[in-house]
Amino acid sequence: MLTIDGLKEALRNAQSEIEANKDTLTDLDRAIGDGDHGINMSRGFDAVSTILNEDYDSLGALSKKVGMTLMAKVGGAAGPLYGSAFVKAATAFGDATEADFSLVKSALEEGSASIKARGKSEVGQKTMVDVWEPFLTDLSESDDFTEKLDRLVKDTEDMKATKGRASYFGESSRGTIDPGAMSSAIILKAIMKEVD
Amino acid sequence: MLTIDGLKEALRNAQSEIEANKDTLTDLDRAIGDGDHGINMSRGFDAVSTILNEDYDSLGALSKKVGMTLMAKVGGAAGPLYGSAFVKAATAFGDATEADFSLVKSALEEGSASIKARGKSEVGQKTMVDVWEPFLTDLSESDDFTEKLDRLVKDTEDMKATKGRASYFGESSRGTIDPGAMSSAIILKAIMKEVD
Amino acid sequence: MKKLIGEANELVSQMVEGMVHAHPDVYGRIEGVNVICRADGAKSGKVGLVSGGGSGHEPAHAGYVGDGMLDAAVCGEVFTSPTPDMVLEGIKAADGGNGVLLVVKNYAGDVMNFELAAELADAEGIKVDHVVVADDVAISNKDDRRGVAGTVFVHKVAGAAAASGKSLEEVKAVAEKVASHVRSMGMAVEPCYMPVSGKPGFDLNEEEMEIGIGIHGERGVERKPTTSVDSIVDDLLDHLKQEVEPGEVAVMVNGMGGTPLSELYVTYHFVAKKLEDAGYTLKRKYVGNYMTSLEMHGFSITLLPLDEEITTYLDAPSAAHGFKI
Amino acid sequence: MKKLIGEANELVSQMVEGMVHAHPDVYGRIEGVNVICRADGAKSGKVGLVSGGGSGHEPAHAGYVGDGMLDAAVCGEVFTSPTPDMVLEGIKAADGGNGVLLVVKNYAGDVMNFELAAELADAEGIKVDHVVVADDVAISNKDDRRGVAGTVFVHKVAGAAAASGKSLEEVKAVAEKVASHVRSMGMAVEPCYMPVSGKPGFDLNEEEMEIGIGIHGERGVERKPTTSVDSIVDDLLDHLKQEVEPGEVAVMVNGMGGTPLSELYVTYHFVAKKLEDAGYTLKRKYVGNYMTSLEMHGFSITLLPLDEEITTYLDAPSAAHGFKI
Ligand SMILES: Nc1ncnc2c1ncn2[C@@H]1O[C@H](COP(=O)(O)OP(=O)(O)O)[C@@H](O)[C@H]1O
Ligand SMILES: Nc1ncnc2c1ncn2[C@@H]1O[C@H](COP(=O)(O)OP(=O)(O)O)[C@@H](O)[C@H]1O
Ligand SMILES: [Mg+2]
Ligand SMILES: [Mg+2]
Ligand SMILES: [Mg+2]
Ligand SMILES: [Mg+2]
Repeated sequence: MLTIDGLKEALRNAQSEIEANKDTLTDLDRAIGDGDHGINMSRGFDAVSTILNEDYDSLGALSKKVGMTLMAKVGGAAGPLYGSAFVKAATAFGDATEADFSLVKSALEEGSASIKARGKSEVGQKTMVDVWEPFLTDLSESDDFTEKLDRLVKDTEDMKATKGRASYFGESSRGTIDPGAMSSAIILKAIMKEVD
Repeated sequence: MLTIDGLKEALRNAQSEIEANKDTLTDLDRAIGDGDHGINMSRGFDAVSTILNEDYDSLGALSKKVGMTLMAKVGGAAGPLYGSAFVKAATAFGDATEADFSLVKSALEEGSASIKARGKSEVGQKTMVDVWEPFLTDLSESDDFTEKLDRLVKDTEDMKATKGRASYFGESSRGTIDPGAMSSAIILKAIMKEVD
Repeated sequence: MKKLIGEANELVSQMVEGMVHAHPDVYGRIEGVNVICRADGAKSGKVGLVSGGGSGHEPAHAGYVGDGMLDAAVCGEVFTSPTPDMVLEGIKAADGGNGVLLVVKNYAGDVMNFELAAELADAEGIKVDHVVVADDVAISNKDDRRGVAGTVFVHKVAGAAAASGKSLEEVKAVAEKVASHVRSMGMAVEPCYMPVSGKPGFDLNEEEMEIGIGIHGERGVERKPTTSVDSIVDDLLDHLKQEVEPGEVAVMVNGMGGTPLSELYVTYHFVAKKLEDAGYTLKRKYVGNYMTSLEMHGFSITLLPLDEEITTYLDAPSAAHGFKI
Repeated sequence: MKKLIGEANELVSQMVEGMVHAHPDVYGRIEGVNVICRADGAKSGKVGLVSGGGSGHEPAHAGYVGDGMLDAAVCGEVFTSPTPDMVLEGIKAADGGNGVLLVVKNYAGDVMNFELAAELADAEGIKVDHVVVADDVAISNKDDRRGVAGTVFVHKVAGAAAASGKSLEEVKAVAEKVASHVRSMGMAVEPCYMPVSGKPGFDLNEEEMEIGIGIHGERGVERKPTTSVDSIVDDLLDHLKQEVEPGEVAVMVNGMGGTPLSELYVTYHFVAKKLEDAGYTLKRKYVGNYMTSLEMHGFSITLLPLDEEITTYLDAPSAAHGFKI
C-alpha cells in the first residue's frame, strides 16, 4: 500500500537521491545535451520538498501539487514532462488516501502516457520514455524494481538518440546514458520502495 | 669610417637581429607593456630593409628615409621615437657620404636628444633613453661598444619605470629589462660595428 | 571557470533587475517574475509579441523588447526554458486585446512550456498563437532543427508587422514566412561555462573547433582542426547555400558572446566576398552579438531571402536595445 | 590561443573592409589606409572630429564614426597606435574647413603620433587642436593615467557639440570639460590574446583576477583572488568615489570584449545599487561593449558628472553603430 505519507517519504528520498546525483545528471546532460539536467531537477525537487510539509486529503491532491510544482520550477524539457506525469497520475489516484500495487501501477501508466503525449515521443528514442514505458510493461509486484530500473537506464547507453537535444549528435549520442532516464529511475525507485 | 653602404649593412644586420629577437622583445613588452614591441620593430625594419635597395646620395638622405619609414611603419611609442632619432641624425650627417667616429657620435647624439624631446623623457625612467644617453656619454673609439651596450640594457632590469606603459606597474616593473632598451642596443651595436 | 556574477542562482533575476534599472524608459518588469515587458505596458489594439527561452543568449530575448519588436520576453534560468506560469505572465503583459503571438525556438522544452502557457492563456480568454523557429541547418532532419540566430529576424519582422497594426493572423503569416525561409549555422573555438556547475559545455584542445554548435553550450555536430576563418566560412556557407537560393538576402554574422567584434567583421568580410561571388546580393547586413551563448567564442551565419514585405519590416523603426533602428 | 581571423597581419585591413562593406550608408574608407571616415564625407563648415588608436578596442573607434559623433577613426595595428601619416589622412578626411579636433588617449605612442600628425596637418594649412583623455584612476599619478572607456563620452559629447555647429574652441572646451571630469577603472578575470604573437597579455591561474587593467592586454596594478562581482564592484567604486563627488552622473559598465552581456547587467545591478546608496543619482546609464580589449573577460566602470550641457549632448542623436541614439 502506498499511503500519503509513503508518497511524501518517496518524494523526500527522490530529492536526496537527486541531490546526491546532481553532478552525474549534469555531466550526462553535458555530454549529450546542455548540461543542466541535474541543476533543473535539483531546483524542482527542492521546491517539492517544501510542499511536503503541508497536509493533503488524498494521493491525488498531493500528486497534483507535486506536478504543478515541478512544472513551475524545473523548466527545460524535464519540467513539463515530469509535471504532467504527476498531474496525470493524480487523476488515477483520485480521492484515494492509499493505493495498492495495481492503483500505483495505473497511476504511473497515466504518467507515462502523458510524458509520451507531451513529448511526442516513443520507446527507443533514448529518453526518459525508455525507462517509464518498459518498466511498467508486465510489471508485477514480485519484480525486483531496482534491478529492472537499473537495467533500463543502462540500456539507454547504447541507443542512438532521435528525440531531445541528444538527437543533435546522431551516432555520437551513443555511449552515454540518457540523463532523463537516470532521473526517472531515481523517482520510480523511490516510489516503488514505498509500495509495500 | 661609416659609409653609405656601411650604414645599409648596419641596418640589414639590425633587421636580422630584431627578427631573431622578435619574440624576446615581445615577451619583455608583454611583461611590462602591451606585448607588441617585437612585432612593431619587426614590421618597421622589414620596411626599412626594402628601402635599402635604393641609391642614396648621402648618409643624411639615407638616415632621413630610414626615419620616415620607421615613423610610418612602426607605430606605437617606438615609431615616432626611432623615427625622429634617424630624421634628426640625418641633419647631423648632412650631405656627407662617409662619417668618421666623431660625426657618427654627433649624429647619434642628435638622435638621442630627439628621443628625449619627443618622449619628454630623461635618463633613469627605464626607457630606451637609458641606453642612448649613457652609451654616448664619454664614448670613445676604443670602447668595447658591445660590452657597454649589453651592460646598459642589463641595468634597466632593476630600474623602476616612471615613463611609458611599464610605469603603470610601479614597483613591479622592476625585474624585467626594458624592451625599447634592448631594441636600441641592437640598432646601436649594428651601427657601431660598421664604424671602423 | 570565472564568472562575473554574485550568487549563481540569482544571476537571472539580478540581470533582469539590472536591465530594467538601466533602461526604465524601455523596460518594465513583472514583479517577482523574470519577465521583461514594455515600460509603457501592452499597447491596446496591437497584437502582442512574446518570446523568450533560457537565459544566457543576451541580448536575446529581453534586448528585443521595445517599440517595434517584442512586448515581453520571458527569461528562464540559464539555458533552461522558462516554465508555463512565467510564459503566461509574459502573455498577459503583452495582451492588448487583439491576441498574442509567441515566437518559440524549436527545443522540446521551449515548445512544451510555451504550449502549456498558451493553453493556460486560452483558458483565461486570451487569443494566443505561436510560430516555431528551426533555422539551424547543422541538423539535417528538419523536424529536429534548433532555433538559433534566425529567430531575431522573426522578432524584428513580426514586431514591425504588429506595430503597423496587422492582425494576429497577418502577423503570424509574416512570422511564418521568415521562419520558413531563414537559415543559420554556427561554430565555436571555445566553449561557454555553465554558471551553476562551473563546467564548460564541451572540452576542446588547443587545436580543435566545433562546427554546427547550438546556442546552449552543446558541442557541434563535427569536431575539426582549427583553421583560418576564411575556410571556416566556406564550410558553413556550403551548408547554407544548399538551402538558400542566390538572390537578395539579409545576412547576419552573429557573435556567440565571447568573440571580439574585430573578428566578427573579419568574418563578415569573408562571408560577403564569398556570397557575392556565388551570386547573392547582400541587401541588408547585420554584424554583432544578437543570439549568444554566454562567453562562447565563435559565430554563426544567418541568411534570410528578402522580398519587399520582409525588407520593409526589417527596416522599420525599433527602440529595442539589441536592434536599434 | 584561437582567433577567428585570416592572416594575422591583415586583420585590421580586413576588419575595416568588413565594416565599410557592412555599413556603406555610414562608413567610407580612405583607399589603401586603415582609416574609416563618414560615407558622406567631411561636412562643410562643421568642426571635424577625429579619434583612433590601436585596433582591438571595437566598437572603438570606428564604431563611433557617424552623424553626431566622429568624422574619422584611424585604426592602427592591434594595440599599436597608428602612424602620423595615417592620422593625417583621417584629419584631411574630417576637415570641413572649420578646423579639426583630435581626441587622443593618454598613451605615449598615441600622443606622439597624433601630435606629429597635427604638425603635418598644420603645415598643410589645416587648423588642428587636440584633447587628451586620461580617465583611468587605477594609475595614481595623474599625468600617467591611461585613456580608457571614458573616451567614448568625450566622443559623444564633442561629436554632438560639433554637429550643433559649435566652433573648434567651443568643441574643444566641452571635450576638455568631459575629459577632465570623467573617471574609469577596469578589471579582468581572463586576459586577451595578441593576434600576431598568439600570446596572452598576462597569465592568470584559475583563482586569480587582475584589478586596474588597461585596454591593451596589460596586466592590472594588482592581482587578487577572484571573488563575487559584488565585492569587485566595491573595490572599483572605492577608487572612483574618491574622485567623483556624489551628485548626478552618467555611469557606464563597459565590457572588455569577452564578457557575456548577462554578466554586465548583473555587474550594473550591483553598481547601481551601491552608487545610489552612496548618494549618486544615475541620470544616464550605459551597459555594453564600448571600449574593449579583444576577447578579454572583464569590465570597467566609468563615472561622468553631469551638467545640463553634457546631458544634452549625451542625448543628442547619433548614427554611429556603437552608440546609436
Ligand atoms: N520529447 C521528449 N520526450 C521525452 N523525454 C524527453 C524529450 N525531450 C527531452 N526529454 C528528456 O528530458 C531530458 C533532458 O531534460 P533537461 O536537461 O532538464 O531539459 P533540456 O533538454 O531542455 O535542457 C532528456 O535526458 C530526456 O530524457
Ligand atoms: N616617453 C618615452 N620616452 C622614451 N622611450 C619611451 C617612451 N615611451 C615608451 N618608450 C620606449 O618604447 C618602448 C615601447 O615601444 P612599443 O612597445 O613599440 O610601443 P607601445 O608602448 O606604444 O606599445 C619602451 O620599452 C620604451 O623603451
Ligand atoms: Mg538539459
Ligand atoms: Mg608595446
Ligand atoms: Mg536546458
Ligand atoms: Mg602598443
